[in-house]
Amino acid sequence: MEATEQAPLDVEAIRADFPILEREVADGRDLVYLDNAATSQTPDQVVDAIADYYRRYNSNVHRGLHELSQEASVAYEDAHDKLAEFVGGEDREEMVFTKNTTEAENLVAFAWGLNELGPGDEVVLTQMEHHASLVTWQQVAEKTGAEVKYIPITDEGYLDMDAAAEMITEDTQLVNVVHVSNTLGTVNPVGDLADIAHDHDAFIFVDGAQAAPTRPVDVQEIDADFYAFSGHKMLGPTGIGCLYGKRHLLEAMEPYLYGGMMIKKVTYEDSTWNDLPWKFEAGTPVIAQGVALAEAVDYIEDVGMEAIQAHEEELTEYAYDRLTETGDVDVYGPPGDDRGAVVSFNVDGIHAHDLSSILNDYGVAIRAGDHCTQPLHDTLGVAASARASFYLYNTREEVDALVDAVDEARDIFA
Amino acid sequence: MEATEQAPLDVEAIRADFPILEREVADGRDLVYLDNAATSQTPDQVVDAIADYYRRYNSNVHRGLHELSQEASVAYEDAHDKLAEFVGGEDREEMVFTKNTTEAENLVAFAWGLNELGPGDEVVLTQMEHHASLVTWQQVAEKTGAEVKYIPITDEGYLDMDAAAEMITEDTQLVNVVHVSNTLGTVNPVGDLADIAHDHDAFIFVDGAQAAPTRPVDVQEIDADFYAFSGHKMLGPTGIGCLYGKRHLLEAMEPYLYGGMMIKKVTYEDSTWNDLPWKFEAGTPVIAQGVALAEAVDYIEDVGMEAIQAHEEELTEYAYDRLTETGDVDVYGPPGDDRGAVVSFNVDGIHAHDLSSILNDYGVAIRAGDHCTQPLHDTLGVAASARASFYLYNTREEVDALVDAVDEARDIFA
Amino acid sequence: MSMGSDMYRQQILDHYRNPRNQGELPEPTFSHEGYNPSCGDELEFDVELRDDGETIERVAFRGEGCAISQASASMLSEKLPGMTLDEVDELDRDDVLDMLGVEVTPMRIKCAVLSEKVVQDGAEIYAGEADEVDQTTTED
Amino acid sequence: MSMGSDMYRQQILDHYRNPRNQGELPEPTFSHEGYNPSCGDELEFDVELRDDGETIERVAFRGEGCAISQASASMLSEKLPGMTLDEVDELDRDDVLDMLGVEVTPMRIKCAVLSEKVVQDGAEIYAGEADEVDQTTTED
Ligand SMILES: Cc1ncc(COP(=O)(O)O)c(C=O)c1O
Ligand SMILES: Cc1ncc(COP(=O)(O)O)c(C=O)c1O
Repeated sequence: MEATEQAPLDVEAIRADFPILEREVADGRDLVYLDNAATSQTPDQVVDAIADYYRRYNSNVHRGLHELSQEASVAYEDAHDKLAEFVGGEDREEMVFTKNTTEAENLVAFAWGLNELGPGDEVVLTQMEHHASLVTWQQVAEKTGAEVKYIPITDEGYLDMDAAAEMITEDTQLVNVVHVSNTLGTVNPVGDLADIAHDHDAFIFVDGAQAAPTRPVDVQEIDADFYAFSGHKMLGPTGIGCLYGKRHLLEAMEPYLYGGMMIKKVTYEDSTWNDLPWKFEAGTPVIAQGVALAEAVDYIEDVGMEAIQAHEEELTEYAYDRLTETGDVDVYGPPGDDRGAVVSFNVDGIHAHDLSSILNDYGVAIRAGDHCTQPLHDTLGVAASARASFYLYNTREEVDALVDAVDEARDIFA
Repeated sequence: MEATEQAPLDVEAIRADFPILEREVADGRDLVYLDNAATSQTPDQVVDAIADYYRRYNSNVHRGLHELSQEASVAYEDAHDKLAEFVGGEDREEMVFTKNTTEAENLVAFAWGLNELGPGDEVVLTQMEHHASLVTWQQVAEKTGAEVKYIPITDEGYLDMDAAAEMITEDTQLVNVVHVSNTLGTVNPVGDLADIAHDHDAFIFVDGAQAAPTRPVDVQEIDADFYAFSGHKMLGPTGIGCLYGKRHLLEAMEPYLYGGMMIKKVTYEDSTWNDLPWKFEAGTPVIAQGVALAEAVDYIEDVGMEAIQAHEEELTEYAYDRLTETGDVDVYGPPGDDRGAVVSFNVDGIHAHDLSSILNDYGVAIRAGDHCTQPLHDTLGVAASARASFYLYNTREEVDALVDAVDEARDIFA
Repeated sequence: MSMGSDMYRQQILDHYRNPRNQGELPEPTFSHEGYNPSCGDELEFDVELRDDGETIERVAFRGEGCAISQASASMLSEKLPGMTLDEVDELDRDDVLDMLGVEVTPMRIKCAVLSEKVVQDGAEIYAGEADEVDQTTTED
Repeated sequence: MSMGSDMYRQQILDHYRNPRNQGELPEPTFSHEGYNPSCGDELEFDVELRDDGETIERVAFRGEGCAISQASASMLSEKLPGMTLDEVDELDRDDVLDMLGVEVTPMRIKCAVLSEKVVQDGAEIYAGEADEVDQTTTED
């Protein structure tokens, strides 16, 4: 192994924190979990943080004046600070906890989009947007009379930045771009897009669902107005997502959902709203999930985000190379040395779903389908693809297991 | 102890399942947790179900074709069936998982209210609604031009049913009523209100946040169109709520949030929606929380809901009697033998927040404030109240501890 | 849990590679299409009835998708001629799985039964027993 | 964690029961009100400056709420006369807690500091250094 500045991951030690990776599937095969872009596994430290919450200080927040409530409140508020800091935000006031990335998109679409957009306004997306943003802005446009445009992709799966520069105009109110494509693996130049958007007084919403778990993110460097990601894709629990928003934008926005916690004063006639971020968190919030996600951030920071990224890049390139050794595999998106840790592909003559069924028999868990990017698949000219995606606990041996299982499928369908 | 048809709870055995109840607070006092209406504690069985999920079959649902995904999907779908059945619904298609009761209210408000209400339409609430429904329908009314009316309460804290019969008219589109008041403890005649609403072709939304955890609920018997409750108030985790809706209503409704999972087909131009209940669950759902909540239902059913209710009624009446022994305590709401397991009160000359601070020193955790019913508190003529609320693991000794601590507060403020 | 590879027996692969009755009928009594969102499978069946208005004379189908869905359509197209609509209505999941002759993993059941559902829905709509729907879908 | 009952020392209770400087000033230089959502505490302060436009001559307050918030307002009202607005601006949480002379539990800090925040915000608005807001609030 070459000397690198970055100490490599101790993958064996990491795997010991993830008991699920010891599991057997398909009548006795070792699980090879390569579906990380769908959801990541959860280390014992995070599971223990959840159990500790319920066994020691579970309570509603902001509401009681007793000690349990105080402890839960402090932990929940601190989790906001930690997650804000994790992506370079200033503090808790810029960090709203949602249910998932999808809800973060909808929050901005409802609280800002429905109130501010109208005929003549444009929302610029990309052809590789996830349904979370694509369907949301499409429907908001339909309701408001605004128009949605899609920045096209090149043959190699990059964004066509010339087209972007032309499509983003004075009519553009928002640019919504996926930071790392969950299908193509493309790492988009979100900072450049932010500059173009801001030159035209448009906001930029960056969908960081695949980026935040896998590389250092700095919303201030990007100059992102909004940045969203999901806990369950970064070693955290299901049921929590994060919306970073610039403070002055969140302050100016109408609330999203209504109820307790998000209000200041309520009468039978009218209500006023609470301060950030609580204004956007109606009802009893995702307390245990917030505490657990903060623990996941600790785990990631202990391992080191740069090391995680380097490990993933190495695995991804290796997988890309091995999968394309034979001539019958189409891999979608940029070359293996310039992409996030997802590799979507099709093998000639084998439907992706048949492939994944067979892979499952060899213990290899991948995803097959459209990965919530149906229109992109239409653009690629396929109904579905198989997708392998990697995370910090995956190994080269697991890539080999994938390639071997693909071979078995070839034999069956030969 | 008298012979009852219903075997009494084995409270000691139950308490052994809740390690948090062994906790010490306030420098060495035993915790006396009487803030159950805010959030309930979580038994080991539920915590173990969460840990088991993450350690054994954590996966995204509906999306992979691998074994983990299959297991997670089945567990998550079965949880819908279980929760539907828990309140008398038919099956999963009538059961949508949300983040909490508040989101369930907002779901109907957004997907139905914003689309269907207009000037001339009326939404009838009660004076004792929680902010979850009160603020939500107030704001939807403001956006749509509809009007909100409040069924008044009697001096004893019951709904004024004569007024209700007059206020619900042909203009009424929806009646939203809290099943058990989280402040007054009033158990509302939701079946009668449903009849009145239906006589006028209005829908009825029942807020069951305090009822579903504490008594048998049958939405078909009530003839509720919508029924909502929260996992964290019924031994389940934070981050999950339940919306029961009649199938044909949910089918006819527009979607709520947009994104993956809730769609069927997506193009760059348009989208179609998935079947129930997934149409209303956008993005990666609350998988672990669904699994855990199903486990909480198992726990409740093992203990027996009728036994839980009987135990609570006994404790509530005892607490009511003991708190009113002296003449200086105002308890709000109906008599002690006709209410849910909440007792809100004020002690002459002691602000509720001062009271709760002092109680906390004696280990007694209650809530002080407006309990998310600010307008009701205005009606009661107080800014805040103290609230003790009971659940299956509470004991008469804990009620005594409450009363003793109130005495100490009296001494301090004497 | 059964092994997924067991699904890909020779018979299935044969029907997948060489689908029977693929194409269109010139004068179908009714046609109906269906979609399985979980695999993106699409199928459209044409059905021609005998003069009794009851018995299937011929069927043809067009489709795209995974081996399970397409082989199932091909095998079903061989089985349908001679059956009455009532008999079609009585077909259930087990009949389809028997017909396929392999153990279908739970994740793939929807692929297997799509063809049966399309023909049943088409027949019901034709008989006026069901509302017109553009497309049958298996739940995602 | 400190004991909450320790908060209710005689001095606090005395100020709560017999608030000093309660009422209104006939000609306040400025007035400002505040609200603490967590306890529902309300306070309104009137402040009269000396001719130098800098130094506080007199204050009066009206309010409703818990013992901590009301005692804190009463004690602060005794401390303010003679202070300049700059000195008021420099007051921080610790000064208030020192003034109260008890250990305030974290849950009740907002009650304790409401009076200080109201006067500071009022002074800043008066000096034109802050935007006009109707009401100061401690975060819920
Ligand atoms: C009657 C009632 N309705 C609604 C709610 C809101 O529940 P949640 O905060 O879980 O959304 C509560 C609890 O706070 C409640 O008691
Ligand atoms: C790029 C991208 N955006 C958005 C999402 C939606 O995330 P979630 O399902 O957690 O809302 C995903 C994952 O599914 C994703 O990969």
